[in-house]
Amino acid sequence: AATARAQSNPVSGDGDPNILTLPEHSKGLGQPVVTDGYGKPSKYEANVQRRQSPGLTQTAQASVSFAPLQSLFGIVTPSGLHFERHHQGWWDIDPSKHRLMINGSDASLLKTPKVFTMDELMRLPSVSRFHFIECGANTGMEWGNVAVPTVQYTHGMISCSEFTGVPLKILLDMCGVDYKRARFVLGEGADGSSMTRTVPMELIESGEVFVAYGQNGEMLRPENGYPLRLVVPGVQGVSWVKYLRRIEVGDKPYGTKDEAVHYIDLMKDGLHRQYTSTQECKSVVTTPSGGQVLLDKGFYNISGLAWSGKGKIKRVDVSVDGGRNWRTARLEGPVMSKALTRFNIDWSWDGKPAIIQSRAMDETGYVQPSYQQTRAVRGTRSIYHNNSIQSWLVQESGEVKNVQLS
Amino acid sequence: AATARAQSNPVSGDGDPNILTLPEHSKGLGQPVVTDGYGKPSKYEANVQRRQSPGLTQTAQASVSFAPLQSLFGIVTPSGLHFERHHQGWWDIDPSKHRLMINGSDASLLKTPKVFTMDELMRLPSVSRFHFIECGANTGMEWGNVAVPTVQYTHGMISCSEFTGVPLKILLDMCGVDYKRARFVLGEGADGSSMTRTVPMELIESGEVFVAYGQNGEMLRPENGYPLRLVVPGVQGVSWVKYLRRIEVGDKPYGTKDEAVHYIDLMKDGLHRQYTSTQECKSVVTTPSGGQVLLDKGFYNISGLAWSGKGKIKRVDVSVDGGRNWRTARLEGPVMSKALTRFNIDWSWDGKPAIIQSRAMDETGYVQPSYQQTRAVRGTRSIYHNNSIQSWLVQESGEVKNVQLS
Amino acid sequence: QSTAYPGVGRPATPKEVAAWDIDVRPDFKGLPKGSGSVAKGQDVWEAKCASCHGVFGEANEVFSPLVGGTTADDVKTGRVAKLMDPTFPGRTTLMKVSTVSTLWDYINRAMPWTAPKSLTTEEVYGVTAYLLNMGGIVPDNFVLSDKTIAEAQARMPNRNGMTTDHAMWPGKGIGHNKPDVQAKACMSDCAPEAKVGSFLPAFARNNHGNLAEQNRLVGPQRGADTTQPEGA
Amino acid sequence: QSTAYPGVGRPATPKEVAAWDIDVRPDFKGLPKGSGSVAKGQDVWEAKCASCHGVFGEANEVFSPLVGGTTADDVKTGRVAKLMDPTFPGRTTLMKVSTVSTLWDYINRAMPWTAPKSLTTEEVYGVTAYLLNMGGIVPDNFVLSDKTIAEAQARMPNRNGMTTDHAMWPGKGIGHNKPDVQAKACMSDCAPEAKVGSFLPAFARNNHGNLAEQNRLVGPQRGADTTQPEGA
Ligand code: HEC
Ligand code: HEC
Ligand SMILES: [Ca+2]
Ligand SMILES: [Ca+2]
Ligand SMILES: [Ca+2]
Ligand SMILES: [Ca+2]
Ligand SMILES: [Ca+2]
Ligand SMILES: [Ca+2]
Ligand SMILES: [Co+2]
Ligand SMILES: [Co+2]
Repeated sequence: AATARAQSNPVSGDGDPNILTLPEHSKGLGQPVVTDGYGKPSKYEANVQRRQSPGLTQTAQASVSFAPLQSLFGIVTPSGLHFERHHQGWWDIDPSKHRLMINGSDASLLKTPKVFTMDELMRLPSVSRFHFIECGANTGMEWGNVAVPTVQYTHGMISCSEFTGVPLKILLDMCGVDYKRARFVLGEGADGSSMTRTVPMELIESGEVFVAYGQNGEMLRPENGYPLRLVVPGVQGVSWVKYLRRIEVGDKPYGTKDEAVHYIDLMKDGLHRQYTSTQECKSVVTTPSGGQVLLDKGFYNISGLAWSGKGKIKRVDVSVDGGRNWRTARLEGPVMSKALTRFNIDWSWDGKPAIIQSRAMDETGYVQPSYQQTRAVRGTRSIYHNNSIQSWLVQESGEVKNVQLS
Repeated sequence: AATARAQSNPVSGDGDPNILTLPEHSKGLGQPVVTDGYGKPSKYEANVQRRQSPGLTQTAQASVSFAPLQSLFGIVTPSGLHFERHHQGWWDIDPSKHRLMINGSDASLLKTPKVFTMDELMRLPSVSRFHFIECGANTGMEWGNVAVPTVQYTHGMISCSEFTGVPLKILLDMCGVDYKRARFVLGEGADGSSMTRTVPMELIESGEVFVAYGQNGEMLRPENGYPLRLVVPGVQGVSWVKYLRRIEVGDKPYGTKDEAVHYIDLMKDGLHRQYTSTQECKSVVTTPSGGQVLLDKGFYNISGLAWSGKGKIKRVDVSVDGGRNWRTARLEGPVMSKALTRFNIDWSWDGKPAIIQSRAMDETGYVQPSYQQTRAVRGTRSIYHNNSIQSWLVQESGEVKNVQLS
Repeated sequence: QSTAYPGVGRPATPKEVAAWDIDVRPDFKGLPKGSGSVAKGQDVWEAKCASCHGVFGEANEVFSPLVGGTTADDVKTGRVAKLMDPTFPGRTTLMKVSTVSTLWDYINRAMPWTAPKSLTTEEVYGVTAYLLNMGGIVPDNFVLSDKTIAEAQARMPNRNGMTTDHAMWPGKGIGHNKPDVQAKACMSDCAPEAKVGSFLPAFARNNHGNLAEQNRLVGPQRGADTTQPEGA
Repeated sequence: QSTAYPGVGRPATPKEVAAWDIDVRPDFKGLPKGSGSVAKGQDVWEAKCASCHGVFGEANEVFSPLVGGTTADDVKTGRVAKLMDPTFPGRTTLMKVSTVSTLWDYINRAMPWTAPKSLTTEEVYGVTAYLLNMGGIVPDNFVLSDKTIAEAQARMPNRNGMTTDHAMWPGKGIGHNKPDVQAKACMSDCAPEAKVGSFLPAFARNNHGNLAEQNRLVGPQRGADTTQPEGA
């Protein structure tokens, strides 16, 4: 049978041998403190790894690894499991030699171009904020049809961390930027691809954008841009430039490779939408989800993640009958702007086939659409910005499948 | 000189060679995705480790390691740096064999004693919440006088994580607990020490206490109780029983070894306070802090942590003149009940000696006291619950010292 | 302003700005003076690019093609006809990119893949010219330079293929603010009986590896053993 | 109630509860029947405990002493006089613990250190009796049992040494709710000029290892090189 083996919980005879016979760890001396000065997960958690989707990319340096959402709790993504997206490979850069330059597309756009060391940046007023980062191509493989089996591959190009850094506004102020004319900002990385992306000045003026060195309490991980990256809340990950070496202010957008060849969304009429940056409201059930096998009938906690690039999540509804009827889920606090929000809802599974979906709504009132709705407007070739409602089919065997409804 | 070497930021000649000569990582191909399926910090971060305080304990299995607060950002403690406190060593327990039993000190206190597997617990309604955990003995070495050099050792027995698990109330309800008579709860671990601690039923009834399997998005780390620990927000860490195997409800407190020999607070009159569980409001500046050397005069962001076992932090004030004058710091959101709160405040250092302090206030209106105030009431032999205001002396050399004022 | 943060930051020198300010915008701001012929570009291409992108930019077995899918007619209209054909599978670089500045900037900063920023300005001009030539956009005798680049850009096959008529730019000046897809939050009797329209075919069951090894060994679930047929 | 969560949890069997429910409360609820003499306890002690805790419970060079610091007078008053002497440095277990139940419970669950839960009930009774005997609490011919344990507990030297007169129990039934230390949040001209009263002596500078290696290599600070004298 496809049914997975649940932990035995027998009552035959006197009871469970795991109770009646004391385990070794109740009868011995364990390991000392600082066995690891920097600890690691249990050996029983070895299946919880980030992974590549076979065949998705042609090289492993211009590629992606997906976070194992099916195994995560709450909203914080462990930094070791943060999804990766590199364009020309990742580096472990010596922070003592890293510099951030700020300049203008022409000299008239600011008073003084400046250079900052990491030491200096870390002396400036800092903010610490929780935000999700989602690749614009997350769920992109699913635009046309079901292509991958698990939520790791359908939605795993998203992670959420507490980032710490300096509001970019402070740095631009120090350079004397002419905010009237300089309405666009270019972020540039120090890696081989020297990734460049245009960001609207409005997001800097609001105080939201910051240059981050901290992630989940420690420094950024090398795979995520150590020692400095741009944090652009609500905007697709490619704009969160890693290994950030330069910020330029300008009076026009830059039409960079990742704004003119990639991260452009092909519509039905053959036009590409350019400068699509916002990640619209979206959600997904992570437990249960594709590729899992439920152990038994009975009670389950349906759990998932919701987010919006436009602010806070207001509500998440869950359906277990493929979208015919919906119930509103509990949101775990804190519900933060442009951060993941964890939702949970009770479910008693009667053993019959069930189709589980979640539908998020954000504080602007925007409602996450169905595949029918997104495809009606955008077709199936966009690659980017697929925020359609995800369906998981729980079969009688307990095995859960990624499906799309017709 | 004692002055540390800052990153060079020269303007001599044409400019900084770190800019003029492109670094290797701007001119080559980096490493592929999934170099590590579970990533790790940069090699330049190797100094950021948890550590033992030399001579503090007689064995390394009944001991403590301290989190490096001087190097942490925001409020999330990276799980690899979470402080450790073991009583008979730590274990990596097979979760398929771990059980949780719920029983009564006598049979009349509940309808049915029950056993749960981990599979089953993880099917129940879950909550995810950020909470600090602080050892009751944190800052205990400093009751009498300055004893240790850095904030890692003065305050490093605290960490803050997003925990995920099942409210204990749900489990007690399933057993049919008689809440009228059962006013105390015993938590018991499965390690050699089988740690036992009494918790008041009020904290279970409020819904606050939960049995956690998740920490910062993944499972608990083995050092922190994998696969199950009790989360008792606001209460000293020893009550957050690790490797939780059993919950007993009773009508009296249990007077366990860690309630009758340790974690009792010796007062001036020779009496020990028993059942002191709450961690009162406290704060500490982590940057700058003892053992550090400031690089230069000029602007600094003073940053630190505040927390209260009784609710939310309302305000944090900072003094740079040893408590004569105070300014109110910025609190980073979200400010959550019984969680760490990060505060920041501007400071321009003129190069003269300065004594930096922080003073937190919680939503009950309680104000963190000075050493003079705590000692006047509690003397200097309590070991536990030292929440006095910490002082750091910034010397003209830039070197920062742990000091206490007379 | 900078007096607010004494001791932090310093002016950049002109040479420093020159060393790092390499971006080239669609209006050619940032483009250094210089030139390169198609012929010179072909030499660069064959020496430094063809190994990955193919002798004719058609890619080899590993990399996506840069060239192909565009027609002389596209060069006239500025719209790539194949993009309007939903059955056409691939999308080459030249089918998508609307600006020569983008190619110039990207080749200059990031190519060749294993030695980015190693090309001279002349090589970048030349190899960009050669790419455009392979795409039928400029003639064999074309010399791409800061003077002729606007002319080349005006012939890009997809130059009229971009739209900013959307609500996904989080600032002013581009697009608008009304989301294109509008859904409602119906709560009961919303949709007809659900029918599954797409799922992974049985032969793809194990394509992503054994899912039993990609799920935690404890919890409400196990991972399906995809080395076995379903239900086995 | 349990119908709310079908399929989750099951009743514990009596044998399962017996296997794990080992706690013993101050009112001796949970204490199994049985007994052990001081003499029998001495054998257990010397075989299984003395190596760590010393032949007389005085500890060896490594472990804290269990016995010592209490007097015959303390046994009468139930208050350990040495706890009232702030100059007395150490605090042994018997100076602090007010309940024999606590010792019984802890030895039963956690000792010997490397083989917890290996003692028989009789051994626990005996070795607890021997501990009390070394502390001058029970006589040489004492037999500790479920019958006599209350009597022994009534002789504990610190049995009157505990107070719950505090606000640090987060429930009802113990203590009160008014914090003992009351501070005010003065904002200006609060304290007299600060004077440093305590700091680490120079000889202790490197006691915690080189602090240069315990701080990040980048940021507003470095760690002090404590292998060198200050200012060197
Ligand atoms: C060793 C392999 C290799 C070599 C040599 C190489 N490239 Fe590339 N090229 C790549 C890869 C891989 C990408 C995709 C990078 C990414 O996805 O970010 C790429 C991308 C490009 C692109 C952008 C295509 C698109 O649609 O995104 C252009 C244009 C390009 N290369 C031109 C060149 C030129 C011109 C040269 C020689 C001067 C060159 N390449 C040499 C591997 C190579
Ligand atoms: C291998 C070393 C070792 C052996 C053998 C050993 N102990 Fe212990 N004992 C310890 C350590 C270490 C602790 C402290 C544990 C802690 O801090 O949680 C301790 C704690 C205790 C305590 C509590 C003391 C206090 O103040 O917390 C008692 C009582 C005790 N042991 C009794 C015994 C008895 C009785 C035996 C023999 C049956 C025994 N020990 C054998 C190492 C040992
Ligand atoms: Ca520029
Ligand atoms: Ca009991
Ligand atoms: Ca400086
Ligand atoms: Ca807009
Ligand atoms: Ca069951
Ligand atoms: Ca109370
Ligand atoms: Co991306
Ligand atoms: Co503790």
